[in-house]
Formats: sequence, structure tokens, C-alpha cells
Amino acid sequence: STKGNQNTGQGGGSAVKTDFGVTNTDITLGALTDASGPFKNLGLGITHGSELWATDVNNAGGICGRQIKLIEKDHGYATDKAIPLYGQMHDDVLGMVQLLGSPILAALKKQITDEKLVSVPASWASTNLDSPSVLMVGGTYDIEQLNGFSFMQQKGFVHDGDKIGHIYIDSEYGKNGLLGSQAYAKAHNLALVPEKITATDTDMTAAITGLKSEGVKAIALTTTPAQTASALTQAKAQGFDVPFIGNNPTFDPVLLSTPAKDAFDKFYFVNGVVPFSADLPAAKDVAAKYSAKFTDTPNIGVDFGYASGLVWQSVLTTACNDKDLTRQGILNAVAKTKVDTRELAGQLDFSQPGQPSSRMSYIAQADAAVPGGITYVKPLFESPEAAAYKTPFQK
Amino acid sequence: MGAFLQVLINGTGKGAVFALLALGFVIIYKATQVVNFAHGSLALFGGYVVAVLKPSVGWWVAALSGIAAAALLAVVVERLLLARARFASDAGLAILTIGVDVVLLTEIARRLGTEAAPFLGDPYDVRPIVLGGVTIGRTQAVAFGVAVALIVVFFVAFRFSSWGIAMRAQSENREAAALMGIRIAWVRAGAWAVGGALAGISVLFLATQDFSGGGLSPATHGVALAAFPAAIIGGLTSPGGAVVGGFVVGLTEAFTAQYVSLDFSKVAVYLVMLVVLVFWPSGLFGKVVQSRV
Amino acid sequence: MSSRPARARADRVWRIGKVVKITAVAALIAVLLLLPLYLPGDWLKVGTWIMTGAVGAIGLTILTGQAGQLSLAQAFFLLVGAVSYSVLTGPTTDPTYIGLGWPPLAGMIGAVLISGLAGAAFAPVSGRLRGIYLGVASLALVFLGFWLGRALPSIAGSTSSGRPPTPFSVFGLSVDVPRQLSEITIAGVPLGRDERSWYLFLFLTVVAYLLAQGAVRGRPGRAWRAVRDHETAATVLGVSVVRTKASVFAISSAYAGLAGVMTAWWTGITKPDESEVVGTYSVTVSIAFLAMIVVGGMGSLPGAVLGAVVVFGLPVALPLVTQGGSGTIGSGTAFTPIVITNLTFGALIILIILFEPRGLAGLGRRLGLRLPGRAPGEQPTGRAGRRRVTDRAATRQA
Amino acid sequence: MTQTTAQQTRSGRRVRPLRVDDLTVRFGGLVALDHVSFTVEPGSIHALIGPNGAGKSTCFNAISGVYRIAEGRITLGEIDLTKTRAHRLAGLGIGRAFQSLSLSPTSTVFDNVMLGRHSLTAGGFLSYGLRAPWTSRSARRHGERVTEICEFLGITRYLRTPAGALPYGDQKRVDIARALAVEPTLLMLDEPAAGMSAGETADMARLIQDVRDELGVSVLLVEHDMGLVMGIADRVTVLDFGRLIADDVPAAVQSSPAVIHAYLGNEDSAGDAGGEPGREAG
Amino acid sequence: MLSVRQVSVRYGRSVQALSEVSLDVSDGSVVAVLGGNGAGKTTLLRAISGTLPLHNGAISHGQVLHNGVRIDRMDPAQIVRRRVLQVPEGRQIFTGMTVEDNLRAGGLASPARTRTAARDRVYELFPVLAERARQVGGLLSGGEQQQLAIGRALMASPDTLLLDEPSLGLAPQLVSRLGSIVQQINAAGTSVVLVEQNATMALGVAHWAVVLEVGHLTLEGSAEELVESDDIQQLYLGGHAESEAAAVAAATEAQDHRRRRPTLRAWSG
Ligand SMILES: Nc1ncnc2c1ncn2[C@@H]1O[C@H](COP(=O)(O)OP(=O)(O)OP(=O)(O)O)[C@@H](O)[C@H]1O
Ligand SMILES: Nc1ncnc2c1ncn2[C@@H]1O[C@H](COP(=O)(O)OP(=O)(O)OP(=O)(O)O)[C@@H](O)[C@H]1O
Ligand SMILES: [Mg+2]
Ligand SMILES: [Mg+2]
Repeated sequence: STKGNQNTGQGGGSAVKTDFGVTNTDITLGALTDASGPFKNLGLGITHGSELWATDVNNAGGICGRQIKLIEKDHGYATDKAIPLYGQMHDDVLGMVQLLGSPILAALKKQITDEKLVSVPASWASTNLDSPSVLMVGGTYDIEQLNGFSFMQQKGFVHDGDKIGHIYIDSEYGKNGLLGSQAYAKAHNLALVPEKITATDTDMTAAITGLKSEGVKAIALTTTPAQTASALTQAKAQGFDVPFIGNNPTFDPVLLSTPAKDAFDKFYFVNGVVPFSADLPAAKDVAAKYSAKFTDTPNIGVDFGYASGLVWQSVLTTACNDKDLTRQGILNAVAKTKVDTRELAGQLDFSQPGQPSSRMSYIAQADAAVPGGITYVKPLFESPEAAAYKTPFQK
Repeated sequence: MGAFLQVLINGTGKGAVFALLALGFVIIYKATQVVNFAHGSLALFGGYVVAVLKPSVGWWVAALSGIAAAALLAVVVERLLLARARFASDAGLAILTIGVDVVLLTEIARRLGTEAAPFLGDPYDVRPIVLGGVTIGRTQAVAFGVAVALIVVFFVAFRFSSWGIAMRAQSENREAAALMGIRIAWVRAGAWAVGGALAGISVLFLATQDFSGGGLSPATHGVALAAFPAAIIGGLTSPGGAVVGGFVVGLTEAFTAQYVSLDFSKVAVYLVMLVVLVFWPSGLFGKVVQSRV
Repeated sequence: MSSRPARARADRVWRIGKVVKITAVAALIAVLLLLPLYLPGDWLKVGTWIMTGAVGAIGLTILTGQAGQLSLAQAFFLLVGAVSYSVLTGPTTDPTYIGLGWPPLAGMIGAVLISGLAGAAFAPVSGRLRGIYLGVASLALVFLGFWLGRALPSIAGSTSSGRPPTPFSVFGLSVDVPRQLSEITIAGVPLGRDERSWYLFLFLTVVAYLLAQGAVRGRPGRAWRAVRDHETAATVLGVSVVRTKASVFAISSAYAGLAGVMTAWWTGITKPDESEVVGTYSVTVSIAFLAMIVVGGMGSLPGAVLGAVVVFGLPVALPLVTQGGSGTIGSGTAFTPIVITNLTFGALIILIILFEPRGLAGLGRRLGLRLPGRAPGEQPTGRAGRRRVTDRAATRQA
Repeated sequence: MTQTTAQQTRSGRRVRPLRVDDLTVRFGGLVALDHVSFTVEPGSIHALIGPNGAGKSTCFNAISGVYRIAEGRITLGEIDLTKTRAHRLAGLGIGRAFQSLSLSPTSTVFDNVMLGRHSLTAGGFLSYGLRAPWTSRSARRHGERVTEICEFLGITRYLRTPAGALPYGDQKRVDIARALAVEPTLLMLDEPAAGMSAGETADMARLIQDVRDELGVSVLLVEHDMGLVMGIADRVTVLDFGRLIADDVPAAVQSSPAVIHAYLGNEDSAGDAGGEPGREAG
Repeated sequence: MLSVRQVSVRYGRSVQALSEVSLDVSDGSVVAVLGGNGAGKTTLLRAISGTLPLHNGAISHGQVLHNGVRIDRMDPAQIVRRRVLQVPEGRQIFTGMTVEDNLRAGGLASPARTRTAARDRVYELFPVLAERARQVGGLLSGGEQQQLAIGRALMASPDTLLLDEPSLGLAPQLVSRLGSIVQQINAAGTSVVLVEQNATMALGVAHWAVVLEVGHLTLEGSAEELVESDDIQQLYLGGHAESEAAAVAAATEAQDHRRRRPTLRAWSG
């Protein structure tokens, strides 16, 4: 049999302890992404962002004397394809800079936990904070919604006792956003009207018609960009003039080149990770590097991918200082890591198990007139509601 | 009351597009007994051609080219693949269309890349007509008009030409039809051309902000799935039934979304279909297959 | 009239064929038993996924190929199986998910029974409808399942993270053991999760296959084919058409239920889909099962397995081949491995139907493996044709 | 229709008279059978003849429970067939071959005939799936009988051939074998000689007589070949437009003016054809 | 004038169903084709009507000419437009369509103005079809279906009519009516090729007759000649039997290649 001898990969003579995915010259990280399925825009963005980071790091001499190598695999957002692909790569990588797809993360969560394979999920649901192997970069959707509503109330769009609506996808993403609006509604005695949709629904007519007849004062969105556009145009068409607050993934600047472009005036979105097009120095730096190298239409994933790289960089550096680049060493390092991702995702703190690494968000508005299509209406902030909020796995 | 009317209008508008899809589906089925799983891809292909041509030749030429392209592709699929799979069963041919569907969907999705999804309804999209308290998406209104016009055309064609008879005859018994002088290849290819053209027309409404909130994307393909229950509710062999089925689906979806829950609306469509089938096992207007010994 | 020697010769050929076949089957089983000692984990995963598909396809080929009843509900019963298993074996202490704490073996059998019963409950529809109407009617179940799964998170696992199904174990022997910790080894190869799953899945698939084979060759199989080919004749010969249709639907559902339990083990999670079109229990999966049995050859049990190899195996195996190295992902319009996989898959389906309309089982026979004991009622290789290009026999039936 | 004693087949199944009593079948406005009555005496060969569309096959369908009847009663001995579910009739000893072929074309001849044993055997998915020992015993026993029946019909060489690949005449034989496999006390044959040449028709006549003689069962027969009918039938019932116009021994029926007018045709009308009368005039 | 010249036909790669068969059907004549099961009668008609490809068959040698034009390369629709019409074996009516629509389908290839007249004529020949005009074809009795099949072909006002076993399943009276109908059709100027098992009827109406045996043309001659021939008498006409018993005996003798039937004992349970 060929399978008798086990991989015990000792990293050779250096003083640093290693097990998987690390040699004397390389540190290999994996990316399990969607480059061909429904989330290929996001997947490609993140992957390319991480690649930019890896290039930057390697040009600067690598980490711990080693170059960063990425193994990227495309699963097309299919769990059945992702599972063997994970099986193919898991012995070759130290951890993952990207694990995209909530059904896939759900299926692999037990394995990455068992195998101590630290991975950055490409989604921000606080319900995944139960595993120490899940390295959540940035604020979670529930936090975003809390900050978002706080902003709305500040602006006077919503008052205590009002009725509000929330259109959310019935998924990890949507449900986590809903946790936030529910918490906010509870704190401020708002009546919340949830409208559950599925990820592939694109027509929000019925949802808007429904919320209009309920007479809500503001609508939260935890949807896809196309769904956002549909909701906004429908509301406009039906003369239903309320403000919208959307989670980070609800917006994509390409929407501004669609017929929906005129419907964005009352739309605000909250993000923990800065959008690609943001007019902020760090974001512009990434954007410039991206445009020089890639042709795909960029999106928020690029900055997130880069930020995830920065987080790994900090973790690896800590682990290197501890002379332990094993998986356990990485886990130990994560628990000590605080990173400044500059404006990409603000200050991140991974030392609190079960808690998001940040509770801060930006508020932005779509604006076709400015470069990047976005104006920031509120810089990074942490609302009192978000600060007080207890995430599902918070001890 | 305002909401009710609005829902009625939303449902009717959607129904018109489903009706167009289902009509093409049924015509293909009626003529060739093939359950065309690639119907959504035909639509997507037509839409892709429109999206590619629109910037250079304008909407009208692009739209016509898209319809023609979808029709042509349908004919190619029929002539090049289905007609050659002479010994395949009906189920085999249906599966063959799945193969076609996978190839088309994959390739078009690849070509669409990461660009913004192209929108196809320029002359009517996002220009609602507001009447009193209700908003009528212009897309819906145009789709409704087109659907009604086409339905009349087909009704006349079936009624007053031999096309319908030839279609049925050759789908039932190819040899006997050949012995009646029916040009089987023409009839079959013709039916596919019509089905493809209808798919090409419907995508002009599917890939709009008004109808689906999105431009042309692989999701458009998924929306076309509604042609299934629509065609079955009406009865697979009845073009008129397909139209009725389309409206039933559109209205059921709209009303359950409003008065039960949005989430439940798709299930509701299928539950309505089940109820119809329990009472009319071949759909509302489908021919009951009788046999004797 | 065939002479006596001729018949004796035919019998001899038949007997030789049987010996050849038994040898081939024995060799195949030996190979399947030894494979885990050589194949890496990811490929074992491909194998167990194929077996999962095969179990569901065997059920469907009985229903559709043997009894002539089209069903697109296989994905729904997959869901029923997976969820039932998770509930039956789930811990009783979990506050979020309902669990009954049964042992896995009992849970598996229970899940199969529940799926079968759910199929039986569809009798008012499955007994009345036929053909494509039944096909689309059964599609309603997939939508119903999609909705129910999300409406009942405490049972089906929520859409946000799902519920982990209890790994299989019996007599204290668990499947869920990491390779590193495995105390059982064969020829120096420790049997970890993947290897153990392989043997478990193989066992279940073989049992499912043999059960189906016995039934197909025996009295139930004859009744199914009679109902498929001629309902009136079947009735006159003593077969209750309605009962046969309903029961075969239930049997096929039970098979899908088992495949569902296997799916839960394989994916390691029970979680409702995010979309009715793509996902583990979606319309696409139902259609995939249909594709399996057609590609394999309607009604043929080996065909169902071969179909699973193509339809379930190919799409998960190809990415392993094409993404073996440490390559990077291209641009949005690149021919990524998944794009290539999908194109290959689609083209292969087209080619199989074009050139081997009676499915892969027919191809096997054409290659000279014309062996006895093929499932009765499969399309023979003769000049059977499309229904409407009636052959001599059929023309008289009009 | 006087003496209706039941007799015994050698297998012990009682051969009972089949009484069709005042049978009416309608299809919408069409009266396909109009108050028809006749009795098939045990062990007799009883022919049912009449012009095309007279209702012969409809009568068969009514007896075998395929059509719902509007009025009347059909009894086999004491059993009221009209109150029995169609699929139970085979178990009561009614075997039927069809006018149009209705075999499973892709199943082997053996399998097709074995289907006839359905009501004589038991066991479902689990017992066969698990290969319970008794199932293989039963399969062997009934398989032997099927082979016997096929030998009798001269189709043994096809046992492992798909039925659809057989010549028409042989398919008809398989159909009859399947009906015999039910171990019927009443064998119903709908146009068994259609499409057969004179020689084959004669062979079929012998076969029907042999079945009756060797098994002692009753045979109810629909046939347009008058040579065959008049040669072997003990009694002939004639239908025309759903009504019974004659019910008598062959010789009497053959000379009945009503029957000649409605069905047989006479020298004159045949003369129109410019040729000899059909071979059926024998 | 239809002429079949040395035509050989194969099905698939292996089955040779006709070998060098020649046959002339002169205008206005009735030609009977006799032969046992599987002799190739149907195949001959398919070779003329161009439907062989639908059965995976092909003319491997020889030509078929209609009025001097080669039709063996044409597709069925073109041949029908030359008004050469075949009534296929086993009726093959459109079972899901009404009687009326079946007839309409039959008239598709002919000019619209002639259709009503043609239909009236069909109804006149087969009154039962008029009665059942709205009934679905599949629900007709066997004999009614046969009438519909013939009527459907007549809708195209054929120049040459190819009938494949039209008497199958017809009642005796109708068989003789069929004979006279064939003669009527013929009298109106249509040539007829009549494939029949019922040799009595066929020879009664035919001018010329041929016998096919396993793909070879073995006998031909005028109908009168063939009626007198001994072979024909024995194999196809059942001999000059005085009584039915004798007919049975004679036929059994003619079929002496059939083995003795074993006795079927009653089943002992
Ligand atoms: N299921 C049905 N629905 C409507 N009409 C029917 C049905 N079955 C039979 N008929 C009609 O009833 C009449 C009797 O038909 P049946 O089949 O009994 O005739 P038959 O005597 O067997 O004739 P043949 O000798 O031609 O087979 C026919 O006119 C036929 O059209
Ligand atoms: N589609 C086919 N494929 C292969 N062989 C065929 C096919 N059709 C007919 N044959 C074979 O060709 C030969 C001639 O058949 P054909 O149908 O012409 O006979 P026939 O004289 O019409 O017989 P019948 O009286 O039974 O109708 C037979 O041996 C038959 O088995
Ligand atoms: Mg009849
Ligand atoms: Mg023939």
C-alpha cells in the first residue's frame, strides 16, 4: 500500500516548529472559493485581493523567512465539489485565507475545528464564532445592522415605537443580519416586519408591496446587490419613499450602471470592511494595484481579501516570534492577535473568543457622481447598541 | 384594496411572461414529445445575443436578432442533436436537453464574466405608469400586450392552418405522418424554432429591473423554471392551457406572497398545481390519454 | 424450431456467461474492498459520493425504468432521510435542535422507513398520475421540502449553520475517527474517517443493490414492468395497478431516504438549502438522479451505478484532477476547472444519449459483455426503437 | 342455456358457468352493449361473433372488469364479477388474451408468461429482495409450469428472447400462454387467429381444442375467421350493434338469416367483390 | 406506372429482407402480393413509400420508378406528393386524434379544395366513420380503426394505393366489402398494390399476383393462373376443403413441419 506512511512533515533544521503546509522556504495557505458559480464575483475579488497581499508580502521578503504560497481551488459554490477539494488540500496547507460559501463552511466547520485549520470565512455571520478555527475578519452582520439602525435613528428617520421592515435572505447571512435588527428593535421598542426571501429570488416587488401595505418607516436589507436594486426601484415605482439601510454585501458599484441607478438616493449601507471604490488612502492603494494586474470588475471582496491577508500576516508574525508555525501554534497566535488593517477594516481584536473582531462600521451612500461611486457619510464608529450587544457565542 | 389591485397587476404582469415561456415549452412538447429542460438556456442565449449587440446596433435590432438567435439555436439543437438521437426514448431526449442546458448555461455564465448584469428592457424598463394608487411596471404592460397578441396569433394558426394537425399527427406516429406527406423534419424544426423564439421574446422581459430586479444573469435561467408548473397546470398538450397556466402561476405567486408569506409563494404555485392534477390528471386543458384493449 | 443441440449450445453459452460474470463480480468486489488501502482521502470521498448517488439512482431506476413512473422528487426524499436521521439520532439535550437520541443504526433504519412512508403518503398522487405529469407533480415535493426545511429549523437544522448529524457507529465502532487516531489498520494503513466511510457506504450500496436485484428479478419486478407496459393487461393478470404504483413509489422513496442519510454523513451537516434550484436537496439534484438512470440505461441496476459514476462522480472528480497543483484562479471569464467540468459533463450527457441511447449499460453489452442476468425488462439491444417509430410488433398493437 | 352444472378441472379448481345477464355498457351516448345475456357452459368452447364494432371486445372488457357496466350482472358460478375488483378476477380463474398485443416488449417471453402466475404467488419487495428461501422454491415450481405451458404453445425456443422481437404470430402465442399461466377455468381469447395464414389458423384451432380437452376449461372466443369458429365452437353468440341477434349451435347460427344479413354476408354481396367469398365461408 | 427493379433491402447491417425483387404495377391495375409471415411483403411496400429509413432499413440495390422518375431516393413526403400512398400494416391511426382529425391529416398533402369532396367520399364508403367523426381514434373498435386507416389514405386521392393487410381484423362481410371497395377505387383510376394474408379476397380482386418467400419473388402470374396453382391452393387458400374438419386436417398437413404439441396436463397446484 502507498498509504502506510503518514505525513509528519517536520520543517527541517530551523528552530521553528512546523507541521502542515510549512517548509523552510514556504508557507502555504489555501483558498477554497467560487470562481464560476453564483458568487464568483465575490470569490474572485477576495482571491485576487489575497494574491495582491501575498505579492506585497513576498516582495517585502516574506514572513518568518518564508515566502507565502497560495493554493486556490474553485468549488463553484457546490458543497459536493468543495468537500473532496478540501480533502485534497487539507494536508498541504497551514490554514486558509479564504473559505467561501456558508453551506460549505457549515459542512467543513467540524473538520477545520478538529484539524485546527484556521480559516477566514468569506462571510460575516456571528453564528460562526463558535469555532476557534474560524478567523472572522471584521464586524459581523448583526453588528452592522445595529450600527445602521443607530445611524438611522440619529438622523431622525426612525423613532422609538415605529414600525420597521427587514427584507432578508433566509441564510446564514440574512439571518445574522436579522439578529441585529431584532436586537435593535427590542432595545428601541420598534415593531419589526420581517420579509423572508431566498438567495435566488430577484424580484422584490411582492416584498415591497407587502411592506408598503404594512406602512413601515424604514427598511433594512440583508440581500444581494440585485435584490437591493429591485427593492429600491420597486419602492420608487410604487411611490414608497422610505430610507433603506443595507448590510455591506447589499451594494455593488456596478449597480450604478444599471437602470436602478436613480433609485439609490435613500439608500445607506453599513460596512465593516471598506468597499473597493472607497475614497480612502488604503483602499486606493489596493485599488491601484488591482487595476494594474486584473481585468475583472472589482468589488468589496478585493479589500476584504487584502485585509484577510493582513490578519494572517499578523498571526503568522506572532506565531513566528513564538517559534511555532504548527496549526496549534497558529491557534495560539490568533488568540493574541490585534491587527490594524488601516482603513480596510479598522482595528481588529481576535483575543475575545466568540466575539467579533470589531464592532465598528462605516456608513456610506451610493453616489454615481463621485469617484468610486461612494460617499462616506459617517466614518468608522461603534454605536452603543452594538457595544452592548451580546453575540450568540459570547461568553 | 389598493394593495389588492397592485398585487393583481403584479401577478398578471408576471403571468404574461410565464405564459410566453410556457407556450414555447408546450409547443415544443406537443410537436416532439420532448420535455425541454434547456428552455431557460434558450432564453438566456437569446438574451446574451441582445446584450452583446445592443451597444452597437441599438435595442430594436438587437432584440430582433436575439429572438432570431434563440430560434435558430433551438432549430440547431433539434436538427443536430435530437433528430439524430433516433433511438433514444422520450426520457433520453429530455436528458439530452439537460446536457445542452448545462453546456449553454456554463458557457454563457462564463462569458458574462463579472461585469454588471446587462439589462434588456430599454424601451420600457423602470418607467412605471402610475394610475391612481397602483403602479404598473411598463415591462409588465408590454409583456402582457405581447403575450395577448401572440396568443391570438397562435390560436388562429392552430385553428385555421394545418400546422396544428401536422404537429399532432407526427408527434403521435412518425411513420404514419410521413405516409400522409407530412414533412416531419420541417414540422419538428418549426416547432422548436417557435419555442426558441418565444423563449427569446420572454427574456426581453425577464432580464429587466421591473420583472426580476436583475439583468441577464444565470439567475434568469432559474426564473424560467416557472414554465414547468405553468405548462403542467394548463395541460402539456394545450397551447391555450399554457397561457392560462402562466397566469395562474403569476397570480398565485403574487397573492400568496402578499397574503400568506413571500416565502411560501413558490410552494403555493406547486401546491395549486398538485390540486389541479388531482382533479385533472392531465392538467386543465390537457388531453386525457385514453387507451383500450 | 430450434433443434435440441442448438438449445444445448445456447444453454452452455449461458452457463459460461454466468461463470464469467461471477468471476467479474468477485474481482470487482475485491478491488472495491482493497481500494481504500491505496486511494487518498479525497478520492475516497469521490467514491462514497458516487455510492450515495448510486443508492438513490437504484431506487429511481426501479420506479422510472421498471415501473414507468417518472419522479423528480428524489431530492425531497433525500432531505426527508437526512433530516429524519438527524432527528432520530440527535442528542436529546440540545436546546436548539430536536433529537431523540437513538443509536445510529436504528436511526438509519428509521429514516429509511420514514422516507418510505412519506413516499407512500404521496399515493393519492403517485397512484393516479403518469409520465411527465407525475414528474412535475413530484417536483412540488422538492419545493415543499425547501420551504419546510426552512420553516422548521429545530428539526431540519437552521439555514445559518445546520445541525451536525450523528456519525455512524455500531457496537462501539465509530466511523468518525481521524486517521491519526485510528487503532484499526489493514496492511499498515490506518482506517480513518474516509476509509471507514468507504466500507460503510460500500456495504449499504451492495445491500441496496442486492435487495433491488432480487425484487426486480422476482414477482414484484414483473408486476412493475407489467404496469409500465400495459396497465390494463396488468390488471387483467391480477396486478393491482394503483397499489403497485403507490408501493413502488414508496420503495423508491425509501432508497432516496437511505441516500439522504448517506448524504448527511458525507457532507457532515444537515442544513436546508439556500435556493430551490441549486443545493443538496434541490431541483438540480432531482434532475441529476433522472440523468443518472437515463445515462446508465433505464431500468438497469448496473446502469444506475454507472450513471452515478458519471453524474455524481465526474463533477466532483474532475476538479480534483484539474486542480491538483497549486494553481491560481483565473479571471471571471476564464475556463476555470469548474467551467471545464460542467462543459465536459454536459457534453458527455449529450454524447451518451446520441451514441448510446440505451445508456451505459447498453454500451457494456455492446462491447461484448453480453452477460446473462441483466435486469429483466431493460431495453434489449435489438432493434427496439423510439415508441413512435413502431417496429413490427408495435404496429400490430395500434 | 339449460344445464349449468359445474365441473372440475383436474387441478381441482371448479369450472363454473359464466353467466352474462342483461349486460349493458354505455360510452357517453353510445350503447356498446344493449341488454345482452348468454351463458358459457363449463368446458365448452363458446364463440362470440359479430360485425366490427358490435361490442365483442367491450363484452370481454366488461367481463374482465376493465369497463364499468351500466346494467346487468356477470357471474362466475356464485361469484358476482361485477362486484369484484378487476385485479382479483385472475385469482378467480379468468385468463384473457387480448385483441391487440399487450405484452411487455422488452421483457423476456418467460417473464411475460410468468406474470400470469401473479395471482397464484405471493411475496413483495422485501421477501424477494431478501431472497427468502420460499421465494426461490416458488419461482422454481412456477417456472417449471411456465416452461410446460410454453412447450405446449411451441414457444420454448424464445423463453429468453424479449417478446417484442418475436414475429407477430408467436407474440399471439405468448399472449395465450400468459392467459393460460393464470390456470384459468375460463379462457378468453380475442381474435387469436387475426393476421394468421390459413395454415396457422388451423393450428390455432387445434390448439384451442387441445386446451379445452386437456384442461377441461371453458373457452370464450371472439374471432372473425368463420372456418375456425364454426369448426370448433360448441355454441355461438352473435352480436350486432350491441344487441344479441343469435345464440345457438354453429350450424343454426350459420343458417340464420339475421346473422347472414348482419355479419356473414351472402353470395350476392360477396359477388359484388367480384371474387369468391372469404375463406371463412369454408 | 410503378416499377420496382431488382430491389434488395437490408435492415441494419445484417438482415437482408428483400433480394432483387422486381415488380411492375401498370396504371389502373390491382396487384396482389402474397406470402407468409416475414416474407418481406411489408418491406416491399416500405421500399416504395420511402419509409424504410424509419425502420433502420435501406435499399441496398435496385431502383423504384414512378412514371419513369426514380423515387427510391425521395423522402416519404415527396413520394406522397406524387400521390403514391401507403396504408401501413397494423392501421397506425393517430390514436389520440378524432376520426375527423385523422382524416384531415390524411388530406394534408392534397390541395385544399379537393379535401371536402374526398372526405365525403370516405364517409360514403365507410359510414361508420361519419357516425364516429368526433370520437378519438384510439377508442374505435379494431375493425373501425382499419376502416379509418384506409379512409385516411383515400383523402389524398391517390394515384397508386399500397394496402398492407387491410383485411386484418375485419368481419367477413366487411372483408368482401373491402374487396368491392378496392375494385371501386381501382375503377376510378387508382392502381392498387394489395398485400394480403386473405388470399381468397386478394386474388378475387387482383389482375396480377406475386408470391414472396423469404425475400425472394418465387411466383407470379395473373390472378386466375395463381388461383389454379396447387402451391397457392395449399398454402394460402387452405385447399379445396369440403368440410371444416377436412380444412383443418389439410392445413395441419401443410404445416407438417410443426412438431406434435405435447399434452398440457392440469396443474397440480
Ligand atoms: N372506451 C371506449 N370509449 C368509447 N367508445 C368505445 C370504447 N370502447 C369501445 N367503444 C365503441 O364501442 C363499440 C364496440 O366496440 P368493440 O371494441 O367492443 O367492438 P368489437 O365488436 O370488438 O369490434 P372488432 O371486431 O372491430 O374488434 C365501437 O363502436 C367502439 O367505437
Ligand atoms: N425494422 C426491422 N429491423 C430488422 N428486421 C426487420 C425489420 N422489419 C422487418 N424485419 C425483418 O424483415 C423480414 C421481412 O419482414 P416484413 O415485415 O417485410 O414481412 P411481412 O411479409 O410483411 O410479414 P407479415 O406477414 O408478418 O407482416 C422479416 O424477417 C423481419 O423479421
Ligand atoms: Mg374487438
Ligand atoms: Mg407485413
